[in-house]
Amino acid sequence: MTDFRVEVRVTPRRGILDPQGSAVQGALRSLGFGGVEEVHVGRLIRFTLAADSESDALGRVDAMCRQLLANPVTEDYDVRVEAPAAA
Amino acid sequence: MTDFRVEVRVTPRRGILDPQGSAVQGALRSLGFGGVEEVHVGRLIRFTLAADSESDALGRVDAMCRQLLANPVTEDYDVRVEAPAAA
Amino acid sequence: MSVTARPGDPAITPELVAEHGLSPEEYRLVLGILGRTPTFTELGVFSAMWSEHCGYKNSRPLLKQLPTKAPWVLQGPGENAGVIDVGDGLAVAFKIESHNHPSAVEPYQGAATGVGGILRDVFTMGARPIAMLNSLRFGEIDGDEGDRVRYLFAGCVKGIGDYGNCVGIPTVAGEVYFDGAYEGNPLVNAMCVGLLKADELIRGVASGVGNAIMAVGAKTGRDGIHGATFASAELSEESEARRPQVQVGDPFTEKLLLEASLELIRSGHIVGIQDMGAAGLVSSSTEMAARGEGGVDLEITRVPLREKGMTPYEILLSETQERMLVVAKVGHEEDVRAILGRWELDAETIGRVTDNGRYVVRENGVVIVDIPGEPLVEGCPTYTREGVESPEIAALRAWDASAHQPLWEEHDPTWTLRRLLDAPTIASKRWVYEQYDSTVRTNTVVGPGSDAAVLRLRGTDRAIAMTVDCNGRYVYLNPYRGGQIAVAEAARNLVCSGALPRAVTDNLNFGNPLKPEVYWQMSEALRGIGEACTAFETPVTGGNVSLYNENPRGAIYPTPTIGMVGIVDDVAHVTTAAFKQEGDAIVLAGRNTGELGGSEYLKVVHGLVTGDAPAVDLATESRLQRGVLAAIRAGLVRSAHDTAEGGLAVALAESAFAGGTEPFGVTARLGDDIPAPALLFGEAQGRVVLSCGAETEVELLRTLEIHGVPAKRIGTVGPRGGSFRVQTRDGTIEAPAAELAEIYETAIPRRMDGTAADVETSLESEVQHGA
Amino acid sequence: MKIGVVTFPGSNCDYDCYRAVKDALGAEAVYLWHRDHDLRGVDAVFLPGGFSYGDYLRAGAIAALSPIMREVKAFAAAGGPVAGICNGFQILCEAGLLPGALVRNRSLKFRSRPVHLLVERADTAFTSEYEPGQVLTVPIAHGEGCYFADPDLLDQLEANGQVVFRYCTADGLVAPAANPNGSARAVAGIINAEGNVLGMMPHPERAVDPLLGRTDGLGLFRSMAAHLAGVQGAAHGHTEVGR
Ligand SMILES: Nc1ncnc2c1ncn2[C@@H]1O[C@H](COP(=O)(O)OP(=O)(O)O)[C@@H](O)[C@H]1O
Ligand SMILES: [Mg+2]
Repeated sequence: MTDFRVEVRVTPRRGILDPQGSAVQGALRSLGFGGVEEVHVGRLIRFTLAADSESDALGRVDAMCRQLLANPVTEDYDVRVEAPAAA
Repeated sequence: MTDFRVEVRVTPRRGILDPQGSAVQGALRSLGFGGVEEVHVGRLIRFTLAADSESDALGRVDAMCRQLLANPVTEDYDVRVEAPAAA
Repeated sequence: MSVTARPGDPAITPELVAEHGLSPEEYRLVLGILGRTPTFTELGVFSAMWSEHCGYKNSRPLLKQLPTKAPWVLQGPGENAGVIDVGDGLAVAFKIESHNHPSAVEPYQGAATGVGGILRDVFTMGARPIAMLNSLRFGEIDGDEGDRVRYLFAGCVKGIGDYGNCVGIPTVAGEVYFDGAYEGNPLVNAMCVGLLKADELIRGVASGVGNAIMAVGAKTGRDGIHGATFASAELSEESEARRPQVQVGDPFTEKLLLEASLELIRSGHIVGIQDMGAAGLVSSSTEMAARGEGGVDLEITRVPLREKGMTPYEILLSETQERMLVVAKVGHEEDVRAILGRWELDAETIGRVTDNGRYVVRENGVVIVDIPGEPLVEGCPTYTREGVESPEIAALRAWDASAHQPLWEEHDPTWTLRRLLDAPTIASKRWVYEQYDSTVRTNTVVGPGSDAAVLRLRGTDRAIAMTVDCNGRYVYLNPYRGGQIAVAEAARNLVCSGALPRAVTDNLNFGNPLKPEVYWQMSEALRGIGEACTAFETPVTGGNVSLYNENPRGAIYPTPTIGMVGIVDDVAHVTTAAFKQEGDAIVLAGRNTGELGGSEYLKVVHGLVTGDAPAVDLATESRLQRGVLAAIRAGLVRSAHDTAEGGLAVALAESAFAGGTEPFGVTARLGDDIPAPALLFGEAQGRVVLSCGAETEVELLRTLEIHGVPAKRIGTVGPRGGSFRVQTRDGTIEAPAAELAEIYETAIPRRMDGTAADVETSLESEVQHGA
Repeated sequence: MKIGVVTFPGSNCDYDCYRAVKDALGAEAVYLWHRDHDLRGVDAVFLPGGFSYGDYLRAGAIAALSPIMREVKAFAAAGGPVAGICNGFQILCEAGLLPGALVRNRSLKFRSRPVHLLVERADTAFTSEYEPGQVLTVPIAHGEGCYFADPDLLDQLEANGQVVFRYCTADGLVAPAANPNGSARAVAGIINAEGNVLGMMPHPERAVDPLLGRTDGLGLFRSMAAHLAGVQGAAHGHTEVGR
């Protein structure tokens, strides 16, 4: 068993209205930051996971995303799994 | 000018109570996912930024974080900037 | 005008017509109206306008049974919302709307956007929304599908809360039932009440040739395309696959729209305003045109878009939220833009009002839709079907309460009461309504937790009361009685709060009307509702029909939710359900019976949904309501609470618990010669639990008697923290009130807090809503 | 006496604050618009509750950057009284006018209910009409009202007497069960070191009318009025002496 570092990134599905993204874009513009486009706000979930292998970890995290961490109706997610530097 | 892809990751500052992280950990456990520790829930902000160079982009995004995207009292942030594949 | 088919549009085939929900006969009507084959875009337009949702195909003839007129009704059915006069030059606009199907697919957004839609219906009448209510139905929390139920429940509640809280409209009342009949098909009905000056009423009309039709608010995306037809078809595996249609709500933009709209309406720069609701631009623009008896001519490329490459078909049918259509007077477009700009909103002129009565849409000047407006809006065929009662349900009514065998545990009715107080349908809904801001705008005299909510009318001595009610199980067992009871209960709730019931908005949630048993339920329920509304002088000023509420396991209970509004003549008459003082007399108005049919008791304790719905007699019920209201107005009553689910014992408990942190004790004795289960937990109609000071008891009883209401003192309010004791001939309930209150208060949080569904909901809302 | 109530896009308690000032206090109230560049000569400023900019990103973060806030900062720096309620408190923290931050409620749920507040300081411009140790009942309605500051800052706030209100039980006990959102040290309201900027999560403007069942919020408005009258009286007296 190794403790993998996991990072799940969840973002609003492409094409779906993202009012938070638009609000942030507007605020950045009013602060004078130009050239900012396509702002989307999502969430980041980090944790450690004890797993046998990277593929074991990936499989379980994917299940977690489908069941809890992301909403398949409105969100996309991607997962990064990293083995500890010196295991 | 190049359109850089920017990703800002905002996480609860270390040592700060993260009730959402604990709730997620509890929920994962109740769904039968064991071996999960140190769960933290943060925010992910993605956008494109027209900038002269990567260091120009990094500098401006850092200013955005300080002025708006993260709250230094409660949050840490890190920034990734990526040049478009074929610019 | 010649109409050009767009390159790339699919050919019109019988299959395509069928996919658009039009029957061959309906399609023949379309051909007759146009005198030619429709273009693909036109087919989409007809399909939306002739869907159940917009066209009321199967319900319109039945709705004729409802009374709609009274001297105080300023606006009856047919507008965005009904409006009644409440005196002092003030009027109240109110309406209820369902978002059942969207909520089944995505509870948080589905419920939130339901709130958004009904808010827009009210403020586009020129009314400032002052209160929201909601009526919710889910499957069993404790059942096999518990995880999904919790997810739907948590998501809907959070969606309703986040949206209303953000816009800043208090959510003041509602109801929640849990029953297996709603598994997979939850009901989410939201009601909005608004206040306006009677002379500022505005309607959704497009009139005045040359006036500008402007699209206001959010940019159009591919959200919820064909939502109107989606809402008119049964849920299936296939509709799961159509998930991307989900609409996302933006309450912040809604708040801006609300303020801007009210300013626009008062500015005199516009002649009409309408929400782009179900079927979006199509239905809003055609309905406005039909009401104005003119035509419209739209240029589709002027509609501001959020996504690239949208076709006219998609633009017309998109259900992106937080958009409105405004008709500006010629030459006032810039003024309209200025007002909107102040609220950070954009407006684009997308067409003009014409006088040719036609619905015309162009793409870069080329006509792609040209339909005579009147038949498009009014010509949807309606169907009167043959209803047949389901023999299985008819058989349930034959169940005989007198042969009912209580369980062994029931020898101690305290055991039974504990079970009932722990049943999520009966238990406290605090978990729900504490997620709703119920006090913003500082008008809430009585918020959630009593029989009806009461809001003051600033600047007057009066107030309005409001409630939503429907026990679907009664309607299932006996739709005619069940329909009557829904109205009677709503009226009773208002009366208990000190209000005179005035008008109704109804949300008819039923199964598939093509099934004869379902059609029969609709027609019988409406007959009952119509008679009751006539008896209580509460005409129906509008409502909403939601059909095809079925899942693979069958239809929901027929659930015609009744939203009712009443007037409190003097705020001094406002009364709540909570006992007020130790030593007060407890009086029961109305008569106990041996009925048990359709009760929560049978379901919770015996797992039975059977028997006939409780009997109602509208004349008796009217007398009761008049008597109770007279007593309240005479200042004789300290608390009033109607008995409903769980019967008299639960009603007494609720009055004891409602008064704050520490519940009151109760000592009551029921001498009736009725078996304990029916006496304590039966749901006989027409009963109200009152409390009064010992010195006014005699006068209270006399007042009730003068009104022909049977009434007697049944007990005394005990000390705070005392014992809850209700004695009958065959068994006594006895337990510390605090212990019972604890069961009642924790039943829902115990089943919800910290569950995966609860946590998942908190995560999702974070991304889409800030917080 | 003229009191300004700021309207940000998404504010929704501006009206309630305005009415409280006008009806309950009988003072002049004016709305100030978020894009304005002056405060129209007001003597005190309210930042009201609501969801400014939808509370997108973080509650109050975007509003803190709006033009009017520059004026509010200058006004506060000159000693003008500023009170932020609910979203207004969040904005004050985001704008750096008050220390600390307001984060999501520990329960992760929006919470709307009356709460009890212990008056810790009854000698400020906002609380002089209360008694020290008095227990108030005032509604809350927020999703992000958990006050956070690191322990050193909290110690400093306490040492300076900057904690004005704490959540408590009906008998005035500061207990975890009475803390509705998980705020550090049960903080419900704080004041800046200079004593002229107050932030609080509960809504005193919703508790000023007996018809709605509560009047404990009145003291806050009356305290401000007394303070302003004192300031103006003092200023007036001074000119008289000078004459
Ligand atoms: N979904 C909800 N939203 C707001 N308030 C609710 C909701 N459900 C129940 N309530 C409130 O809880 C109280 C009890 O509801 P209910 O048992 O249906 O009362 P009644 O039987 O008198 O109609 C009422 O004040 C009601 O308004
Ligand atoms: Mg009810």
